[in-house]
Amino acid sequence: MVPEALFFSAILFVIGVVGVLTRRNAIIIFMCVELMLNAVNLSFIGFSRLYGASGQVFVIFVMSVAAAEAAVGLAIIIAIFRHHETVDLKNINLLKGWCSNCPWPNRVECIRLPAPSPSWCGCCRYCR
Amino acid sequence: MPNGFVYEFLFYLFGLTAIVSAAIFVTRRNAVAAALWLVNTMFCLAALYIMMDAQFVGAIQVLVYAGAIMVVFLFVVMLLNLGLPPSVADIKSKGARIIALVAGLAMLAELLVLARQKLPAELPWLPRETSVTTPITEPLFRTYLLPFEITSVLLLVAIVGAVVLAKRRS
Amino acid sequence: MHPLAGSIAELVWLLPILPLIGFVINGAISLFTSFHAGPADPSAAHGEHDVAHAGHEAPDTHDEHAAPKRAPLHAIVTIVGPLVLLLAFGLGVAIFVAMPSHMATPFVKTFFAWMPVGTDLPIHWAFQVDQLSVMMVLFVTGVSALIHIFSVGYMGDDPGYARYFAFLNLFVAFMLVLVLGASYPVMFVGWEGVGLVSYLLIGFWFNDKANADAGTKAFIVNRIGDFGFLIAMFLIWSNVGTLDFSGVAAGVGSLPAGGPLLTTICLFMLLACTGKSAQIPLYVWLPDAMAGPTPVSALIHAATMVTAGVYLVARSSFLFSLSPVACLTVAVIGAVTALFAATIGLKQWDIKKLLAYSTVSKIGYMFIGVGVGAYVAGLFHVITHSFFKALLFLGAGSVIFGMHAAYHHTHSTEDAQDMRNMGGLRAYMPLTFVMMWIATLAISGIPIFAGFFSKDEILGSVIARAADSTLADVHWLGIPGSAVLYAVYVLALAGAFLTALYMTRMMLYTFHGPNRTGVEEQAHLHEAPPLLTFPVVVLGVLSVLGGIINLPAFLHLPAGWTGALDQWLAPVVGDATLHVTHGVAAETPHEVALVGLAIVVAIAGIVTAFVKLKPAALVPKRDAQPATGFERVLENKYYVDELYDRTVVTPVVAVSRSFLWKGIDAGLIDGVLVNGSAWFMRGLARSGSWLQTGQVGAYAWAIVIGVLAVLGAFTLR
Amino acid sequence: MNTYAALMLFQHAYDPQAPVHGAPWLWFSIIKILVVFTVLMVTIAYLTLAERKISAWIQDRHGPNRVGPRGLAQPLADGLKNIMKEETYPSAAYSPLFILAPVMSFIPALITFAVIPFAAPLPTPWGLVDMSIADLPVGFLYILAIASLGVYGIVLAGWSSNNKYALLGGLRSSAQMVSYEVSMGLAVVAVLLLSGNVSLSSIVASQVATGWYFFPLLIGFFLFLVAAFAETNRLPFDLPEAESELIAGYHTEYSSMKFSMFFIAEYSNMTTASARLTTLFFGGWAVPFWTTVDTAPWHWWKTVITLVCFMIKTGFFLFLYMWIRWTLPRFRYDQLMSVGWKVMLPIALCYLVVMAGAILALDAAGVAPSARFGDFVPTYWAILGVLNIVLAVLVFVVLDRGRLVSPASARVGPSELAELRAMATRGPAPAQGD
Repeated sequence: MVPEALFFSAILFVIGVVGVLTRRNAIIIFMCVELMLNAVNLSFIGFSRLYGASGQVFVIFVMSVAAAEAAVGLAIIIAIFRHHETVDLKNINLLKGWCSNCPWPNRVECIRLPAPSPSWCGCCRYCR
Repeated sequence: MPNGFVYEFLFYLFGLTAIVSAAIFVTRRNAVAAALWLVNTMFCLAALYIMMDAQFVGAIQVLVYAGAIMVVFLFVVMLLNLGLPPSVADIKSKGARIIALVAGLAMLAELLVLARQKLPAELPWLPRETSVTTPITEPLFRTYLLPFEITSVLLLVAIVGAVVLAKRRS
Repeated sequence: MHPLAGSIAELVWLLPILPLIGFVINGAISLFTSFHAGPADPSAAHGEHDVAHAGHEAPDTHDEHAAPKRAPLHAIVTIVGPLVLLLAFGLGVAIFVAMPSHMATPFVKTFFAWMPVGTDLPIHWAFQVDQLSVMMVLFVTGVSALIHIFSVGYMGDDPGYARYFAFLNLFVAFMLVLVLGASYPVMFVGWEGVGLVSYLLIGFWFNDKANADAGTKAFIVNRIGDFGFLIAMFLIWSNVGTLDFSGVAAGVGSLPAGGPLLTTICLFMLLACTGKSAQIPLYVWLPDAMAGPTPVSALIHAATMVTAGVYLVARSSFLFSLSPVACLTVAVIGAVTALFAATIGLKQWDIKKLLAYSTVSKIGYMFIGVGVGAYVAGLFHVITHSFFKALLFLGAGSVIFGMHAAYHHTHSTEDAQDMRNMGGLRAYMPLTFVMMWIATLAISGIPIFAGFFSKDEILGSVIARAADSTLADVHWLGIPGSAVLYAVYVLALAGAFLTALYMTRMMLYTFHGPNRTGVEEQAHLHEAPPLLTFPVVVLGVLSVLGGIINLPAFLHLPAGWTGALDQWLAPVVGDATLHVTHGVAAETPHEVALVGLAIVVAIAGIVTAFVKLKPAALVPKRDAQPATGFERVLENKYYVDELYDRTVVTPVVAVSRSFLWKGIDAGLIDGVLVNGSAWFMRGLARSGSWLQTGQVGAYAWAIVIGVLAVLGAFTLR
Repeated sequence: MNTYAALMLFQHAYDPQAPVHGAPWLWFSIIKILVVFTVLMVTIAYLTLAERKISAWIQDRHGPNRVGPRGLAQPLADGLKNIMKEETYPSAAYSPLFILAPVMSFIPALITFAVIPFAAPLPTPWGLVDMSIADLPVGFLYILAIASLGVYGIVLAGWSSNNKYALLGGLRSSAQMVSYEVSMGLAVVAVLLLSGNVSLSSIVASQVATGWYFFPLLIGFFLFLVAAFAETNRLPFDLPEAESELIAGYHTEYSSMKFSMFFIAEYSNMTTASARLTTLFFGGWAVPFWTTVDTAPWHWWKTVITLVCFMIKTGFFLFLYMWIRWTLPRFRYDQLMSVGWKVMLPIALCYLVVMAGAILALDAAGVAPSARFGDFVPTYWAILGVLNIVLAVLVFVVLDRGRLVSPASARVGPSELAELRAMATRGPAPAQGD
């Protein structure tokens, strides 16, 4: 039954990947990641049928990591939601350093500007 | 070793149910419904684990994933009140979906090619008399003791991190 | 089963640990009270007049205007500092007592694997207890204990009192590691450690740039010598395969005796010795080291650390005795240094500098001794020298102490160390006067006193080796070895004459004649307190009686009285000594005549000084005329420092400044490598930032594409 | 080979003490499922009556006494009424989950019973039939896992009703159950330490051999009891349906049979929790002081006696549930959470460490190493019991003094009180920050 398990695992993993690629809701993407982890767990269990119980131990580790990840990740999502009132990842791009509709998409120039202008988005800390 | 028609039938049943549930989960617009389909997938996976002689892992799969992690997901969804109404069209455009599907299929093809290797013979099933937790104690508490202990630290860090992140600053 | 196994010698690890504990305690006190116990600020502590004393010590004593300010926790430091030394000395004595009268093999106590380098070089942290190391331990801890006691009185009012004792204790700890180490690397730890502490103590009053520079100079010059030590160690390891003393002694026989390899090893070791023991060409740091407190000069630069070179040669006697050429080099360097430093000593006015050159000269004698293969004679001189030179320095310290106190009272800016400002101190410091004369007679080689026996044994050995030894059989730079040895003898004899001369000169100018200190100051000149005079008296007694440990055979004393040190050290250096002298005990021809000659020379030196020098004609420093002619050359120490400055320091500084700094550092490293790489990376990052959209989806796509590529690569494999 | 298998079957057929195999096993399972389900349903129906009767008794009144003799047919009437009433579907509700929610709260409560051994094995001509529906090798973990699923029904009911009271009830319930699940799981790990196995039948067998775990694991039992009350949303922890605050909490929008199913779920949860308490701490079906009944060889009368014994024990805990419901007031929500996280969880963790240490120490000291699995050793049991009593005294008397359990005693600080009073006079204070 191990080849079948690996087959299921591959399909589930790919479904998780496609989910991550096609969704924008942070929580759903999170769930897709959990699905991918589960797919990998299935592989581990399949391999533990072939190579011994260590595979099950890895599954236990994956589960604890997933639990930790869920705790922290959901806390992050709550914090983001409080700030942005949304969990749509389209609107969450602070990693870029400035917001997408900022009229001054360059931090240096942003600092140099003399006074705040009403047209600024106010979402990056230099524009605010 | 439980083999034969019933066993295989159930194995395929659970596997296919898991896949179908996962597919439905990915396509649901409603976050709560999606989460429930994912729970279903996890149940089926727990059944698969038990059918592959990993009963302990099957039990904690239900306990941890379905009973704890997904409940927390649901909790957050409700806390943020995201499910109703489906205001955010959080599925990307058709073009993006098609490209993602193509990439997914490519990955699936690659994975299946890789999975077609010669596998060694399966190990014999455990005799019913032994406790199901016995076989994983040896690797868990001897071979991988250090990772196990580090996991506890990780969980502690996660707890503290979650509290700090989610705490409302006054 | 070694006879010492299970005895008190098992506690040998405690010997360096005891002073180390003292270091930790005193160092902690120093650290935690650092606000008060910083380096003495001469201008703050002594008003304007100490500015002129730059380079000289300035213990803050007898300030009549304010109660003397004691450093915090003064009492603890006072107790801990000397106490650990006394304990260590006691332990050393106990080990000495426990040792059997004749112990053929050393007792090596291994504590732990220190630097195991694969299986090729298992370096253990091990101590070796044998006759040589026990002897060194005894005199190091004994003399150090006395100097610690002296320091309690001398440095009592210094703000850095705790720091001072911390360093002093640390020094003794390292010195004990040096003498106890059972292998070259362990010894090297002590070797480097004493160098470090020397640097710290010379620059003890580091607020003054001259003091700090003197410390740096000592450190750098020592490092040059250490380089030789390292090379020698590498050569030994690559050729013998071990670095333990016993292992090297056993393995060195397989090397060609007298061959270039052994000579090279020995010469590199000699380089190390010249650095640590202040011999030509690396002696220049020692006179400058007088910038440190006087007890430091006594402890480090007269009694202990500078003898490390002699100890190294004696410890490596199994190497040196196989290489006659290297031995001759050692002897020649020692002889030349002895005479050279003695001539400089003739014209020094600074009492401590004079003693410093005297030290250089005397260590030259020791080098002659160990160079000609008379290891016991060299070590004997080490011990007696440590007695009388420590006595001289401590006596000089008492004098300076008194002078300084006197000048301090009158707020004078005169130099408290210049002999032209002294004179006639006999009346004010009778005890110091007597003790200093004892030391002078001892160093000059007048019979009965300790220096006489040790010096004559060295001189006699030179003649004995010149007559018949492996050294006499080889050629040194084309000159027959025996000729070289006779020349060494002549040089040493000349040095002995000069020694008597300049030491008597010092005594005359310091204690005899009229007093030149000044009328007002004479009222404040008086004997040093008992805490200072007690170690001086002890050392005086030892200077008189020190010779008893190795009386020469020609005195025909009853058995057991003569040659005690010879018999004691025979298991350690006996083989090497015999190897040099063709396997038979050395016989000095015309021994009594030679001894007589030496006595005559010494007395001649003293008499010459009394006849030629007129203390009454001397004027104080402020009125003195600049010297002329050869005197000026001597007063300026043959311009060796200037020579080194021109040939070594200036070019190195110039190259560093123009090429290394401006070219390599500022131009290449800063300009091209550091800033250039920053520019490069900034450009790269700018181009890369286009990829960073901030959209998680984009990153997920990047990951997926990467996974696809990796899996694809696996698929195609 | 086939002959051999046939012979084996044959032998089994005539050895009533050997486990039953093959097709008879399947039939027995089906029979057991049907019987247990039916009995459970009837029990639950009459538990509603019992609840009302007991409450009447406690409050000194009569309770239902019109339908049937002494009101015994009241459950039938209630059921009929619920079936006949109109089903309401709120227009704003998310109907798929609205319908699914009662089912999802009902099923976990029932299927937990599958692993609980409710009587001694029954010997039959086909072999020995386990008196549990499925004696899973991971029975204990199964209980924990299924118990953790009970929250879904409530949460989904609350959310899908699209009613803010219902949603609050659902949120409260999910937080509450997640919180107390941890303490519950930790509290019973001590049971595993003593029994050395996770299958429930072996836990019962160990208790038969060595004595009930109630005494040596007193604090663990108490923690489990409290957590069980919280898990079943019963008073004093019935926050999700707190009538005075949330109207009826998560089932505000439900009517007729769907509402009834939540009630059935609650009572079956109670039953299951009582059965779990019985099994884990009170020896399951074991009859006290009558070893003959509790051990092989089995006989049908032993099965009957142990079944009765099991029912009595479970009934006691059910009575305890009702007793406490009419005795203790409801906790405030923040008190509930702080008791769960600040009191229960630390105590459970420390208790686990202490017990594991004590067992290790006893093993090391050589106090009857076999006591855990084989024999009844009074010394061993007494030591552990006394340790528990000492710990209980420590926790409740020495450590507490108004600190440890104080989160439950509703103390409000002066500043908080002033704020509340200000709110009462002026309306809600302006939102601060954020």
